[in-house]
Amino acid sequence: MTLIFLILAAITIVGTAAAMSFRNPIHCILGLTVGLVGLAMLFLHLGAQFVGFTQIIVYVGAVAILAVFAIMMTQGGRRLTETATKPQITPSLLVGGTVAGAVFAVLGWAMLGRPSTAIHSVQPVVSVNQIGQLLMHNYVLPLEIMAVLLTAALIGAVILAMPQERGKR
Amino acid sequence: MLGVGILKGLTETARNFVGSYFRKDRLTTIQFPEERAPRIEASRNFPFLVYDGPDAMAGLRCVSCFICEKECPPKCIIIDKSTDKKPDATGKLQFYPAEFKIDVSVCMSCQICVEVCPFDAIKMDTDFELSTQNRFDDLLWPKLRLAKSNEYYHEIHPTEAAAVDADLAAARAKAAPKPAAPVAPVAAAAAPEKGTTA
Amino acid sequence: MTPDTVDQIFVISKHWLLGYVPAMLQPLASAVLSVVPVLLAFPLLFAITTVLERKGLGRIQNRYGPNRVGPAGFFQFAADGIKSLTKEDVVPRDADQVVHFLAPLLLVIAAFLAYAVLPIGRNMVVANLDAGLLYFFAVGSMVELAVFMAGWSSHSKYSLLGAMRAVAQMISYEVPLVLASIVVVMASGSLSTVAIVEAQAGYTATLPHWYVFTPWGFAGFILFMIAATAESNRSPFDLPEGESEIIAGYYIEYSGFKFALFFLGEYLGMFATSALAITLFLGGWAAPFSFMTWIPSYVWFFVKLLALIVFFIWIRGTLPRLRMDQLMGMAWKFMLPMTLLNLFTAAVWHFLPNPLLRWPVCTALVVVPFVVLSRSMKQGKTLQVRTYRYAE
Amino acid sequence: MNPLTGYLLLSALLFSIGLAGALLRRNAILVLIGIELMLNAANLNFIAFWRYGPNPSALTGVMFTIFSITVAAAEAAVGLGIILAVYRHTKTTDLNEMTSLKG
Repeated sequence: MTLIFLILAAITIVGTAAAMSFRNPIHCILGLTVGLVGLAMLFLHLGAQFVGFTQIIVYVGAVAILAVFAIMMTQGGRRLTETATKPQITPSLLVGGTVAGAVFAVLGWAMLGRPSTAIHSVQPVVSVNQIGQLLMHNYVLPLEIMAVLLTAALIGAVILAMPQERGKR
Repeated sequence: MLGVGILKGLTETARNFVGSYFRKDRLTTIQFPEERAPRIEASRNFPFLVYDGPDAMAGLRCVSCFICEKECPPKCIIIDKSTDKKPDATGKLQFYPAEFKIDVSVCMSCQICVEVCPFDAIKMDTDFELSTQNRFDDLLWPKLRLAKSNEYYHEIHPTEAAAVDADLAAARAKAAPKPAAPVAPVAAAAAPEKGTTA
Repeated sequence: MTPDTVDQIFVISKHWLLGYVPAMLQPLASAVLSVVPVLLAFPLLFAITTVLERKGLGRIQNRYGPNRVGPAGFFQFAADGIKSLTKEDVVPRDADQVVHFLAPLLLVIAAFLAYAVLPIGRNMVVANLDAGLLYFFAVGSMVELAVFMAGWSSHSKYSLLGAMRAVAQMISYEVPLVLASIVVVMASGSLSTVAIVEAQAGYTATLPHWYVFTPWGFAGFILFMIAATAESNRSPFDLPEGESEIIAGYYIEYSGFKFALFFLGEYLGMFATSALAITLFLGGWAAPFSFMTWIPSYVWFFVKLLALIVFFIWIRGTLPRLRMDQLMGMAWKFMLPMTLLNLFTAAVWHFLPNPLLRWPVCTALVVVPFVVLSRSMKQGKTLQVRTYRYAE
Repeated sequence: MNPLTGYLLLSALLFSIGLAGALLRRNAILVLIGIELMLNAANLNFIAFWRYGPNPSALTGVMFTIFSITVAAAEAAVGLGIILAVYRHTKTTDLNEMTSLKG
């Protein structure tokens, strides 16, 4: 529980909470970016350099931009999409909040109730080289499956988003 | 093949770059405040009022007929007609402008006032350095500032000015032999004097 | 002073200065002493580049360029800087104030962050990260977000169009940019920029072992530079700020110092990608000939950087702006296949140890696809002298 | 409280925020973002367990996270593609208004 952890955790929580509570979807995406950059910093703080940078590339460079493009393509210039009225407590808000709170309570109770015993406190040194070796030897099958998945996702996304030809239906 | 055109273009620009340091004739830029481009006769900018003779206010050709004020598309000309009359360029007694103002900030130099003027009193200038520091008073030019001599007109547009002078002389010759009314002696007295100066 | 001392003078002076700092503050002081020179040197380079660019473009177009402030107009950047600092900062009424304010800051910060992993000289790098190249691209991807923020928050159609164009262009060209640099990672076996420079050390008969002097390295360098031009939104890929269509693109609603910050961020991004190109393909801070190693390493770095900047200016003065479909076609139909084939070529180079065999094979592997691709891109297009009906 | 518990709590909180967003938001894109957040919470767990676990040299947590990020990216691409396709039919991204299955 260092100071750095607390700061980064605060950035992450504030960013993601903002992402889920702002009314303007673009603001939500920007908040999400802050939260995910905080998360990437946490990864770096934990010693996982490669994962941290990959997180930034994938989420800030790709997913956030993709989401922004999707918002611009679906809502165009309209700024406020969800009700512009003041937020009010509706049954759905209560139910959703309760479910989320309950999940958090259960998870927290499980963690605090059973403190983990084996704590490895030395920062492990991990080089990109090691990750590459593992990817090419132990994890070569998952890697190939990922490659197939990504190709399938690429083709699938293109086909889904492609405008259907006129007269086909 | 892709890239050949790019290489050609690169050599061309490189030739320009190096050439501009060695051959002065490549650089066509005129360093404005120090150097000036030669004056072109056909160039036109803001209008001015032509006067004959030594006295600018007495020799104004304008008779304040209001045609230019009416025709001006942006309505930037303001004329006050005089109450008395004085002889004009051809010797006829006419009104003269008590005040004649043009708003520089509104004028678009369209030359319509010049086209419509039947007295050859308003002509286009070539001066383009009209900027001032006061946007109200300094941009509303009064008669005194608008008036420029016929000599100046000859200097900036020699061909056109010569044609105008020939027309005026013809008009004067037509007006002079008519021994009409009591105004005739005054007109006759004024005409030769004007003719010598013009 | 020996050449070695001159080469290491900044490193030595940093250690000398650190000696006066109490031990507790040493890490902090070390970071500050590494970062501050970078924060000073590259904005200065930006200032010089703006003057160089304007003068160079002027000469290319047979003009003088700026020649009033200082000797031969060299202090024009000071005049420009003072002007932009003292100008009124206009924020549109409808703009999203917070995002509008943050966008230029994020752009400049992201541009500066990229310099952390670039080795400026021998032992002169702010942070030698194990995943340095990945870090560079991660930071570079934040620029896209800043550009989008600027365009969206201005609430103007021109800035939004410019931002959308810029983001689409940057995403499309990031793929060939990364793929073109991966060949170097394959050859050097490391993502660390310092290790990549070290892998190119050494000379064979005065000629260096730079990656640009291999078929795949040369092709990779050209592809990298094309992608870098597009990434930094420079002519001929300056559609996001195409003056004739969308005035100034995503930063049209910015004025005064924020506009200057955008300018700074854009040029810093260009320097950073150029510096990365130097690191990856041109041997970093190494001297081009073995008998010139006595010249300090950082001098070589900046000489190479200036050479690339001059090349960028030259290209800008030469080529007209592309159309949007040409831009995207270039990225996906030419750059992507070429970079992928280049990966294959680099692998072939690695597995063919015989130099007599690998030179012709790899050259053919680069040249033949290039010819085929450029033929296919030209197919169906008849190029002829254009005739004008009205303007003549 | 040891450092691991802190990370696990943070991860649980992130998961709950993502869950709440996915349950409460009506914009389909933001629901997708909520799901991404839940995936990220899992990633944080993987990394924290790898760092404080008994055998960090095996890099299992790191590997899982890398694959998980890849899957999340693919999921986001396909998800947003689906949202765009749905938007083309219904002209809305509001989940409350998407009431019919027919295109």
